[in-house]
Amino acid sequence: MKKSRLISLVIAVLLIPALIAGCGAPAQPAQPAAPAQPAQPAQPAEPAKPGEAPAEPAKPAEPAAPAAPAGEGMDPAVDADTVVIATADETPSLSTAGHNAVAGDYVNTLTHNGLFRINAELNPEPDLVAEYHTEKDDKGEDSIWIMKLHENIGFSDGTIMNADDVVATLMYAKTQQNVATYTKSVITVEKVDDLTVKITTDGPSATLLYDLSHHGNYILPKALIEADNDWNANPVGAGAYKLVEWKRGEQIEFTANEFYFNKERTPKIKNVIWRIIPEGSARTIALEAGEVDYIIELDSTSVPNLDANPAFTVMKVPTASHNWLTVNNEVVPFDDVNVRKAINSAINKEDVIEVSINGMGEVALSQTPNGMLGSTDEFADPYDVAKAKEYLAAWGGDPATIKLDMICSNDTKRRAAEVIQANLKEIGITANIVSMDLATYLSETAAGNFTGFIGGYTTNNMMSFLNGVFLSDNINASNKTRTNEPELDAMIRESFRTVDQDERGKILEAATIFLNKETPQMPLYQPWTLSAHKTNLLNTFITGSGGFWVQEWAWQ
Amino acid sequence: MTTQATTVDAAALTKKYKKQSQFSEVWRRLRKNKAAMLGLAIMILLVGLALAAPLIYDYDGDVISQNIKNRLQPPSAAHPFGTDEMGREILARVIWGARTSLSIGFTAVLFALIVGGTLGAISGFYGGIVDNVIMRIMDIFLAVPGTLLAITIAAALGPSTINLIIALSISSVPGFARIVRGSVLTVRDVEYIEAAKAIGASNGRILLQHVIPNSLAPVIVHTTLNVATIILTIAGLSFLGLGISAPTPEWGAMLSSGRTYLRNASYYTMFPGLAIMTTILALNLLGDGLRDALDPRLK
Amino acid sequence: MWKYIGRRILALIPVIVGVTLLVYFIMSLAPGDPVKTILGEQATPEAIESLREEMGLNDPIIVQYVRWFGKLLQGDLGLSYKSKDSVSMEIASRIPTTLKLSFSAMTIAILFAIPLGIIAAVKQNSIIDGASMFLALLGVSIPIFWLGLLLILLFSLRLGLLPSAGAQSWKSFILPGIALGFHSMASIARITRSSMLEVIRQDYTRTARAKGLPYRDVIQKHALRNALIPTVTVVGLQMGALLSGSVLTETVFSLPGIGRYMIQSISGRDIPAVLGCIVVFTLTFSVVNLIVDLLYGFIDPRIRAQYS
Amino acid sequence: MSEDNKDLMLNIDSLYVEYRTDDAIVKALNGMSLQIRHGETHGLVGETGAGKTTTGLAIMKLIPDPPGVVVSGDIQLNYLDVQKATEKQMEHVRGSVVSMIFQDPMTSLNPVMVVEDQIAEVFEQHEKVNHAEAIKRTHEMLELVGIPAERGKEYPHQFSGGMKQRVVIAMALAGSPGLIIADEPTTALDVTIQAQVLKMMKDLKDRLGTAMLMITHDLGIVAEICDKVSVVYAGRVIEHGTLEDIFDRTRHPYTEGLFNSLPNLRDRKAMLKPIKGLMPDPANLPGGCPFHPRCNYVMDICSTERAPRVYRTEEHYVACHLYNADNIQQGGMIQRD
Repeated sequence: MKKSRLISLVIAVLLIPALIAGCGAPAQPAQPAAPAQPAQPAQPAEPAKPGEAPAEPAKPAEPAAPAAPAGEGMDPAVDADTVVIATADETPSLSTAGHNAVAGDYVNTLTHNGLFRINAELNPEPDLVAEYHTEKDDKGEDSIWIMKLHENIGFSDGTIMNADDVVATLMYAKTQQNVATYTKSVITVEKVDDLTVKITTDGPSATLLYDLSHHGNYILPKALIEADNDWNANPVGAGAYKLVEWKRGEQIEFTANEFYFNKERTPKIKNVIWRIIPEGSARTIALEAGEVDYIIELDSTSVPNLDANPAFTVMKVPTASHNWLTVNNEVVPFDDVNVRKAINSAINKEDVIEVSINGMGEVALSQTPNGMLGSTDEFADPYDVAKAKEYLAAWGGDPATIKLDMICSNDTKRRAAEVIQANLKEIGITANIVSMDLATYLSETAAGNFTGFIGGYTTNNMMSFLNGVFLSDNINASNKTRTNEPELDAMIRESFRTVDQDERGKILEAATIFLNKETPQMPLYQPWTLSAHKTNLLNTFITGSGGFWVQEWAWQ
Repeated sequence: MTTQATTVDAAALTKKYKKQSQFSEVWRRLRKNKAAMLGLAIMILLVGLALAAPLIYDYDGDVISQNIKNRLQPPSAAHPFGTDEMGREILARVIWGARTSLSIGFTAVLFALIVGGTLGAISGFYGGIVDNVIMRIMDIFLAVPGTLLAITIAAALGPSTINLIIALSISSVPGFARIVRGSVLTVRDVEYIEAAKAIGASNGRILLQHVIPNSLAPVIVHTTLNVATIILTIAGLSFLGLGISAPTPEWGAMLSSGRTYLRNASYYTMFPGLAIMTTILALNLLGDGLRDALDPRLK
Repeated sequence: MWKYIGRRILALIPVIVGVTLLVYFIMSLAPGDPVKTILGEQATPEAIESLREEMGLNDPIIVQYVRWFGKLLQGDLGLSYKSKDSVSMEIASRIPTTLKLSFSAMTIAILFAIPLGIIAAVKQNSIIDGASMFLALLGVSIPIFWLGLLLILLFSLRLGLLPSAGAQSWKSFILPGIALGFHSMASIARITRSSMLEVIRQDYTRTARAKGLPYRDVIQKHALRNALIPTVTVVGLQMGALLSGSVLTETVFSLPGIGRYMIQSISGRDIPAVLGCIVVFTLTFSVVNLIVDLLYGFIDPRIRAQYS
Repeated sequence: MSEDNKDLMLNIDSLYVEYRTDDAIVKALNGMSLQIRHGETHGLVGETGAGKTTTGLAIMKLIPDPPGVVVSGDIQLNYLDVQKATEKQMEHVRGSVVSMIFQDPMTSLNPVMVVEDQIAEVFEQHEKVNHAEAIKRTHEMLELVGIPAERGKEYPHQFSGGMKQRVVIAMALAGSPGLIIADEPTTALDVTIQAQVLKMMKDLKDRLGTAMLMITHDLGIVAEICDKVSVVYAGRVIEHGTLEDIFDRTRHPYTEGLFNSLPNLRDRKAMLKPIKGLMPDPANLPGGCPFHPRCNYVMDICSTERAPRVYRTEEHYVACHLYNADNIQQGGMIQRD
């Protein structure tokens, strides 16, 4: 009997891989009914060239032929009234001012509106505001902003917005730590009449309109602010949608806000379900199985499979998210520009993109993101090992003495670091990879306890990028290279006060060139925002900062 | 043997002989258990592979260095287990992974055994307040399911091999303390210990010479099975991203990264998974066999 | 009996204090700052400092702990650092998922394990015995998360039968239930078999057969109940394993349960949330153990006699 | 066997039973033969390990399989061929045609079931009565064995050893079987209790007219209760006869040895003469007569050939090479006292 048991044991163990090997063939449960159809009728938009990115907001080509709505094995009953969106991260909060998370920004944008919004070209445009102008203060500077609201803006609880709500909201936002930085330039907010407010800033401000577009400044009803409302339970705003239910960790359900003010932009799909599926391949499987209609964060490994399937459309949009290898500019020898440039030139960024994000991104050469006002690659070093060795020679030290520990807080970063590790070996530098969880990584890097790390920064305008990443005020916080250049600080501050766009562009470009010469960190790539949806979901588009408007989507 | 008996202390000889025969008896019983022998054979093979890993694959060359052109190749003659997303040989990483898992597993168990065993022995032997204090503290540790405790500690300490060993040891200590205390209590009051006390043997001596050898059987069994649990926990922690981090080859971490490629490269998750299962299976077979062999009454 | 229960519940208090104190200190010692985690990469120094102050993180750890424990005594688990919502509420909204998961896992485990164990024992050394014990051995050896991946691969990806993520309907709990329950099933089947074998050899089983009872009745009416005592012990212990396993299972299947919440909270250094989860897990584990002990008494009159 | 089997309750003929384990084959019964008439009390005497309990279990068809295997032989139980009987037939027979009282009352009762339910099962099983009726009958049964009916609601652990054995006896009698196999029913009890239980069994047996197979190693009990006696050695009857035959006209050297091992109350000066050596290992039985290594009268033939039965009367026989049809009547060479 023991013998028979042993034999069955061995057989069973051998059977498992055989069983799974059978499963190894790429299975496509959502294969469209007619595979003979010309492949890819709905070719996703090719990522726009970096320079012209904002001009044409990667709008997917209209599906040429009505693609099969769903393949076999998929839920055939498409509910025309509902769209299910899958996302990786759950918002920490439904409040507008209690968090500063991208995951929260998405849902705030459903339920709330700001005075302004960031349009597809990454510029602020009026949203709740019907018209606005600036006035000169006593110093003769353009620091007074008169803004007039649209009439009859309805909050989702049926009340009508007026200037008091705006005043209360902005004053409230100033007290909220997570978002207070977005009202830093605002000194006073006053009610002029029921529909007009007067905002006074600390001098001319190029950032105010961007700031007012931030979810932290989305307008809330004054009565609820004063009543100390629980925004998670009752997130009343003037958005196109309103909350139905938040099932923590699972999904958030919304339905159209019947009081939404902008009749031209009323939602075409009534219900929105926002499902949280943290794991990338699980999100793809859910899309293929028909459980969800739209994936915000598409896992890059899933792109080939979905691209090949006409039932789904993959959108690859260049983003302003800038990713890099940061070195601590205060630590020897990384305080030497030649060492930094040597490392920068030694990194094969194409390889990094290939391994780290499966090729789904653009090489970043400049110290600041491409596709923004003032972006330029001038004086930025491309991948060139010979040049790297020259820089090392110019430095004069022994590369073997350089100790670089690259902190990585996730697999994507780790994969990038592994490529860099191999690249640096070729110029004689030994780099180690250190893993840390996100919390430790954020604390340690902010405190300057590192030689290097793989990191990134996402923003929608050059000013706030420069401010966050390179302004000396933000050392021990977001300025992790610990760059401390008064000349640069002055340029950044000047840009803030320069309302004229051309003028501001010149300053920002000068700052970028300054940084490219200094090379405080080693830019790696700007990833594409990858998203995917059923091809019969129309009017989907994504801005360079990853924003989108669900209310404009429609089922075919 | 008996011919030398005249020149050797008879008592010592008897003792030695008794020990030997006890050992050979256990071994005889174990050898008859085919499943246990299979487990033992697999373990010997795994330990052998782990030790010989550097001879088979070069760590820097094969295990951690990448070869992007070769990424995600399915199993073939050139790549018996296929390659991963960095183009590394999965077979090489699985073999080196054995080294990682086994060394951490054994080290952690050893720590836990020493600490838990000592605490349990002290607790059982002295009784009273000492016992009470130690066991109440152990109760606190036992009140949280072991893996959860390990997860919390590992997460708080941050991912590194040492921290992982600490987390795993701490969560295993109470188990050992309990087992050792239990067996100490059962042998503590047996007559020969009374006798040893009567002839004035010190407590330490009694503990070392009488109590511990007699607690061995349950401890050996628990140790074997605990290594299995710990290896499983290591893999689980690494899977959650709280254990061993890349590029160190570790089975759970490999499963975690392979998960992304589940769809088109399922072999990637297959082999580390099989490796974990085989190891745990072998340790369980061996542990069960040892239990039967060491204490036939328990069968 | 009530006195016994009361005593057991009282004994829980020091354990909860100990466990939470332990975890509080571990979490406080951990590198990483909750504030920086909440504010993210874009945090400014002022925002970090004022948020620290607001959250009371500048006080000594022991003060923070006592403050937290004071709230616990009032049944309040405090506010989550991350969401600023009540931890009790956060946990309460996730408990149903974890309960459904554990329940389906335990149901699957018990439903298969006990018949399997009984058949294996009754047909000792038969092929059925060998097969089921091999299955059981496999069960204790296979890592939950790997089994989970295999199940997703087969049933979600290849066959497209069952959902791979989320907690949308009862169907969502089948695969996680199997993945999580398999290990427990194995342990329970093994113990059921061995205690059944033990019981079958007992004199009273022979007496029952000598009465002329059909073998099936002998097993069901006489042997099973006696064999249940060790089985119930293992079921209780398996609850601990299920709680631990739920962390992995919820991660693999993207289930919004307490396990995953705890992992997220740990990585966000959200100490109140972690402590809340630990308290819930510890209480559940202890209560299950208490129930197991009471079940002994229910099953075995000799043990019942000791309680009163 | 040319006997008239009509009034036989039980007829076992040349039964061979082995226990086959990984280590060895244990030959428990080696040609066991036994006849019991209706209403008769039959003593089965022998040392521990002689195969007495196996005989009892064989009759019930309850030999644990594995490892037990009935190699050959017949068991006729009241016209039923036990070897050929199906499990279903045996379920009907057990408890109603034949029932068995096991040695240890402490472990013979299910610890998690109240006593009356355990007895009531017999009524429910064999008389197909409902539970209430079964309980009523159970209470009568309990009173019959001297236990107050209300104690039926208690669990076995609340009973003393003697009480438990009464419960077991009540259980065995409940189905009014034609044959009760009592396997050392009093061994585990205190001496005073032994006597009470034994007396009760005897009374009940007489009252109900049941045949009984009394398995025991205690010759005192045999003398007390039995009509016929079979002496077993190494799984085989080596001497059989009426009580008087065995006690007063002992023939076999082993039977003689058993008697010599008893203290003699009538002559306390007489030396105790225990049988030399030990029971042979049933896994490794000596060839020929298995008793020969211990026998004081051993001859060459004893180690090579098994002894055939030699009849002294129609009832009384021995299996021993010392005897033949001629000398068996005199029994001259073997003397007791």
